[in-house]
Amino acid sequence: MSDTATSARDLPVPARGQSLRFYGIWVIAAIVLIVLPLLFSSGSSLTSFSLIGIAIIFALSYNILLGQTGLLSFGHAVYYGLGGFAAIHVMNAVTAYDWPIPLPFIPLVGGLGGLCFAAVIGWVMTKRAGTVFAMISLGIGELVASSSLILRSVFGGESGITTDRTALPHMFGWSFGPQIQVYYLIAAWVMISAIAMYALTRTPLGRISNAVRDNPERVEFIGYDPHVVRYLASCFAGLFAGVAGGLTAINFEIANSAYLGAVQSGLVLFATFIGGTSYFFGPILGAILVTYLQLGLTNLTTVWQLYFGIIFIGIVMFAPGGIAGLLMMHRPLVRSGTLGMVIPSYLLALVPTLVLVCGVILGIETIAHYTESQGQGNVIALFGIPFDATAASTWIIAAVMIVGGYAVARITWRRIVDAWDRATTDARDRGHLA
Amino acid sequence: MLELIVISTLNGVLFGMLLFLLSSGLTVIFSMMGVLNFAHASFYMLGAFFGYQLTRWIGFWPALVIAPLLVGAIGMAVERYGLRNTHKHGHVAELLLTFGLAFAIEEIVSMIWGKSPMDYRVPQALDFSAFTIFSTNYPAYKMFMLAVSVLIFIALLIVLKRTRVGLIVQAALTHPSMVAHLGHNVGRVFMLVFGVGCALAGVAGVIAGPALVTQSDMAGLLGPILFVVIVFGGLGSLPGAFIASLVIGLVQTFAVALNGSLASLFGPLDPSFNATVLADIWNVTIAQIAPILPYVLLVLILIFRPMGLMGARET
Amino acid sequence: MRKLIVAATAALTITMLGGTSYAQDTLKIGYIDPLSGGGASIGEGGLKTFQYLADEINAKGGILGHKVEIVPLDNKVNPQESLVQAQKAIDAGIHYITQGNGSSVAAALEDFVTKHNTRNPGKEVLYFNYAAVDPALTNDKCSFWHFRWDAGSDIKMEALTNYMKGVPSIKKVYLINQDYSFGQSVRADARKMLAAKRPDVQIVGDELHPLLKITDFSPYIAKIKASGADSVVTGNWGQDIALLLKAAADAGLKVNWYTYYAGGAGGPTAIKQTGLDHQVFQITEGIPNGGYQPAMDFEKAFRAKVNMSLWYPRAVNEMRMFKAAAEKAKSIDPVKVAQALEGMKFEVLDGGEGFMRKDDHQFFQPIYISSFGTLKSNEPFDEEKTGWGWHPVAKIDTQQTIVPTTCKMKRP
Amino acid sequence: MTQAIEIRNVEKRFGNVGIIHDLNLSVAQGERHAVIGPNGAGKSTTFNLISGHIAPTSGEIRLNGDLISGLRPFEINRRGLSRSFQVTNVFARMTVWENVRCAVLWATGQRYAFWKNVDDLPEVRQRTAEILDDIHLLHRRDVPAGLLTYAEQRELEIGITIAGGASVIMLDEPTAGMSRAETERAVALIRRLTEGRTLVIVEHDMSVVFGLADRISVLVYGHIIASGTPEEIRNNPKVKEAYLGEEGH
Repeated sequence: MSDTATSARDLPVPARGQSLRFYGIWVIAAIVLIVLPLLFSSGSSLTSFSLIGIAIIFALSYNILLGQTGLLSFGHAVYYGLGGFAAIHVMNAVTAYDWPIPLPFIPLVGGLGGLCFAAVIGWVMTKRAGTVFAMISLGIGELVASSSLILRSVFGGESGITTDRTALPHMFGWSFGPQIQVYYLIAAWVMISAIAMYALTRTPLGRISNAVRDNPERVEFIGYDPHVVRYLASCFAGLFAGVAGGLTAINFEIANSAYLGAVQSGLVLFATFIGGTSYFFGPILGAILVTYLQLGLTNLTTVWQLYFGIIFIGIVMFAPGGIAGLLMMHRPLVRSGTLGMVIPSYLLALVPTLVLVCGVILGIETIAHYTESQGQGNVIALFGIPFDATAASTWIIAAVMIVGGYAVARITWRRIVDAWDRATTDARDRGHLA
Repeated sequence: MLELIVISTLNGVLFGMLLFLLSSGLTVIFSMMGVLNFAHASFYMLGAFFGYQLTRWIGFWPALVIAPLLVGAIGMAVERYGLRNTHKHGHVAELLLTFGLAFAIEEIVSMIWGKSPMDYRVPQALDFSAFTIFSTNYPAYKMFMLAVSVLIFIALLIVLKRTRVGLIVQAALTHPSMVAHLGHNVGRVFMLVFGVGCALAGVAGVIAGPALVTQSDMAGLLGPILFVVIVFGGLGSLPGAFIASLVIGLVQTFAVALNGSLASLFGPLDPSFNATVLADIWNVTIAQIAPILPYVLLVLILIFRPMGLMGARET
Repeated sequence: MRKLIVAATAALTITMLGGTSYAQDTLKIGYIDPLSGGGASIGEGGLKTFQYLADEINAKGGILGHKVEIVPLDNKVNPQESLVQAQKAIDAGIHYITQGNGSSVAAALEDFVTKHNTRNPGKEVLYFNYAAVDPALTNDKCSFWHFRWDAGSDIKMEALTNYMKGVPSIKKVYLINQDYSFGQSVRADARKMLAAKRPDVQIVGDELHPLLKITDFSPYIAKIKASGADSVVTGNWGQDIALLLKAAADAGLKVNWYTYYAGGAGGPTAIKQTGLDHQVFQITEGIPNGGYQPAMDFEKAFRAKVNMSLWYPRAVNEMRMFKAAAEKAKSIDPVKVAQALEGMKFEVLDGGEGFMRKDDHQFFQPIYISSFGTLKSNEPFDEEKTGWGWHPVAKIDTQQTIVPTTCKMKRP
Repeated sequence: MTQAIEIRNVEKRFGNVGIIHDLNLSVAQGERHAVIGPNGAGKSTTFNLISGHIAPTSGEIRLNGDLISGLRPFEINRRGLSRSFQVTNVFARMTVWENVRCAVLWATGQRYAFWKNVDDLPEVRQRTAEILDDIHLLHRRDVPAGLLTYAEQRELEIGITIAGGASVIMLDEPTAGMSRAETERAVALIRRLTEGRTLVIVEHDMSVVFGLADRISVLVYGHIIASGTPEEIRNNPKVKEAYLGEEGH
């Protein structure tokens, strides 16, 4: 799904195996989505899967901006939130006036809500690109979030607007009361949206968006107005973000101003960037990981925000392609069969790196507990081992692990670089790298 | 009425100058390096917390000098070990780095100092009222803030436009290789610029800390409005930031002073419109929407003058 | 690849979210409040309070022999997150949840619990609200499954205005509130009730300002000053009250402040800084220096063990009353406990009788007006190590706090 | 017959500094026209003015008789004028194939279509393949443009410029930084690709200029001091004095 991968399909006669593999991925994805709740059927898993599904659509929609068009937005949650409110209002209207609209179509309403707002405000926002666009999106995000508290009749103040999803006309005899039914609804929309957004990357507009991302100035000299391209891209991003918002509204049966806020915008940026913006599936990985971290990490540590920050900084500095970028780096090696040359150095680096990571975690948790609890409840249970935050030994262990781990890890990292160089040289010799 | 106008003007200028104190560092970094430092408000927060801590240990005046230096040093470290490596991936990557940094700094601060507000007080020497106008006292400390902001503005203008250092810095931005050939270390120039920008935020933090609330969420509260100021003023323009700060400060304070709403202007709305959007808009007072006015200004300036008030640089 | 990752994630999710098992004989109460981020200090305080209360109950043999356990669940004051946590709690077999911070969270939870109980008969969940004061929770949105121990903002205003009725020196009142549902209800109630009880009092200003967005309150102070007000009534909390008072002190404004939340975390520190000695008043259901011996003993023991002052006397009432109701119903079944709670009378921590009104599940209790400043010799408790503390000014009896409700309760 | 490009009394000032003053130039249909002049004479500014990159302070520019001064670059491009850049200006993260294909899209009427599969457009594919074949980059089609060699990037630059099928092609120093052999190859390429079209070229290499151009204009300090056939220019005393400097004396 990378640029290089798709262009392989541009060959005058696309290879049959290629397209089979291509459709195969989607079919497998669909099967996974169907089977998942059968394997893990507890209420919490269903809730988690539902949230992850929504996060996937949201992150993919964000990547239309960031990855495809090169627009860094700090206010993407505006579309998501407005989509959610549109969905809630229509759901309430359907209930009140007995319109014949069943629940499964409500996300579309959310999408239209996001699209409408993008169509109106997007023209102004997309006048500028780059860092200016980022600041503008931040400002617009604040504007809408603040206004939502003033326009009470629409946004319901800070307590928001509630609805009852079971009151809508039923479809296939499903009431959508039980979470499992909502999960399948979300799963269906994940498939529809993902396919639609993938298709979008393969249209003339999608390709021109890439060109605008790479070099907006040059685009003007091949007949395209980059402003229009950015505008259209933001409309599509708004549409799918709205779908995600509509699904959230169905899932929680409530929409409130927290949907529109900076936290939500920040999370989607995290998910998309950590997953990787250069590949279509990057944001999917990111959405799964970040939602999972958000649900799990917050119960394990109170300073989860610090870990988020550190992970993010690490990705920006050392792997700007995100997780997807890291994975895809290995593809030429896999193809040329030289992957085996780097694996041993990875394994070797794993041990000291893990020690380093554990040291950092221990250090952070120790400080956090030391300052937060002042005097009581100092025992941290980390990896099942109890540590006393006030004991000097804990601090020393953490320090030793960090310093020692780093010293050793550095050596092993150099080995990785060497091994990597050798493997890529081999791969190039075998004709699998440009 | 006169009373309200005079006092609002004074308050507006005071608030505007505080905004400028904050946005000057941001603008300096952007105009020199093209980097938009998302973590700028976090450096401001660090300044406030360092200022608070050092004030307790060694007093306010030494803290006013040392805290910004510390913040500047942290800023230089960030440039040296973070931004410099990210530079090759472009300005958006740099912006993202500082975005992550803002998260981390906020959490580290609340880890060390906790989440409650600090008891950070105005120094004794400035804890009196400077003058009284229409029976409202003006604390000497606010006058001090005003003086510092004006001083920084003038000093920055002089340094950037009139001194050799400023010339080298500006040349380093446009022609890095040429400047390097002339024997200047471009990397060090950038590091210093970033450090100075952060130190300016640190100064703002030390000074604003006692006047506002020193708390671990103070960065998030001021961050967005700072970006409005610099976009409104024109990215990278110091005079632009100065004017924008004043405009936004005055607009906000005057809006608060006014009680008008559409309802008071045109009479109450027909009750049949109750609980509609129209009623919300009709009855909202200007004072209520004061804090969102900067964002409205942002949208307006984008429609009519996308490069900002004094902006020249197209991005 | 993707399948692998999804599967791995799912497996991890299960181990992390659903893996905890609880002993059958414990009675778990899900505590859903912020434990990370900006509101964490408040949430931690509440958690310690509830854990202390659970220990107190367990020391006396628990509830009907069941050991009480508080399960902390971090909601980051986000309604959606709260619903996820509530779902998590329900999956872990929890039938009682308690929450306090944020009316938006409360509204979402109340709605969620009601829907859950309708859709899952036999698996009912009760929601005990100890601090969210939006009147709507016991009026338009009222639910059989929701009980509130804190006085709604209208009740507090009823108490405050009943106090003001007897203070002739109050002549010009200025209202300044945060622009959201709570601030608006404070403002509306103040106007309505003052007009009814003290028609001679002039409302010289009525301000709504955006929530947690103002960094400099001097323009507002200028307006208050220009209005000639002698008293200000405000529902502001958090930094909005701290900054407001700070700006007032800077400008030398001399008025009396009638507040809902000046005593919240950080508030006492801010008041001490401004030097507004006994000019800031607070409306609460109990105060440390109230003079009622059992309450003062409790406060002393609590401070000694938990190292904080008792922010939530209502939490004490909540937990003790829960125990009483379960014992009355001879069951910990949520439906039976709920029925037992309805209309129940109870001797509150700070003395005097309160009752849980059956019509809307609002608890009514005596309300105190207190002022913050230098302490008298018989007032042992200060706040946040400032050396200043709350001094009782007036006690409003339960009967003086009763307000009507529009609740049309749907019972199972 | 209308001129392909007609520039009348164009002036461009940046603040108080006049870069271009009283610029007059006309290029006939099908003509190969070179603009030469010393460094800083305003050649690139002239290109930027014609292509819409910057707007003139005063004066008018016509393309095939239509007024285009003040229009945006994409509007001018849609009217049939395409330009290349002095510094390589390609879409670095996209493949060679995609670079050229993007340049073909508008001309084949795809506009901002989001309902068509870009791989499923026979006309686009056909033209892209032809252009790639023309610029000898078909074998590098799947390589990201950022990874090409310098000479290859220059060829791609030309490919993108001509891909839209514009009737007027403007090339800004197409052979800058190339070796002798590469230059010859590039000139042959330019000659072949611009067959039947109007070409305006800025070039420093005089052998390229005199070998390629039908007419030459000499720009000095933002003003055209002479225009004519290579022969006329070679013998023009003003040119000798102003441009060739010492050699003229």
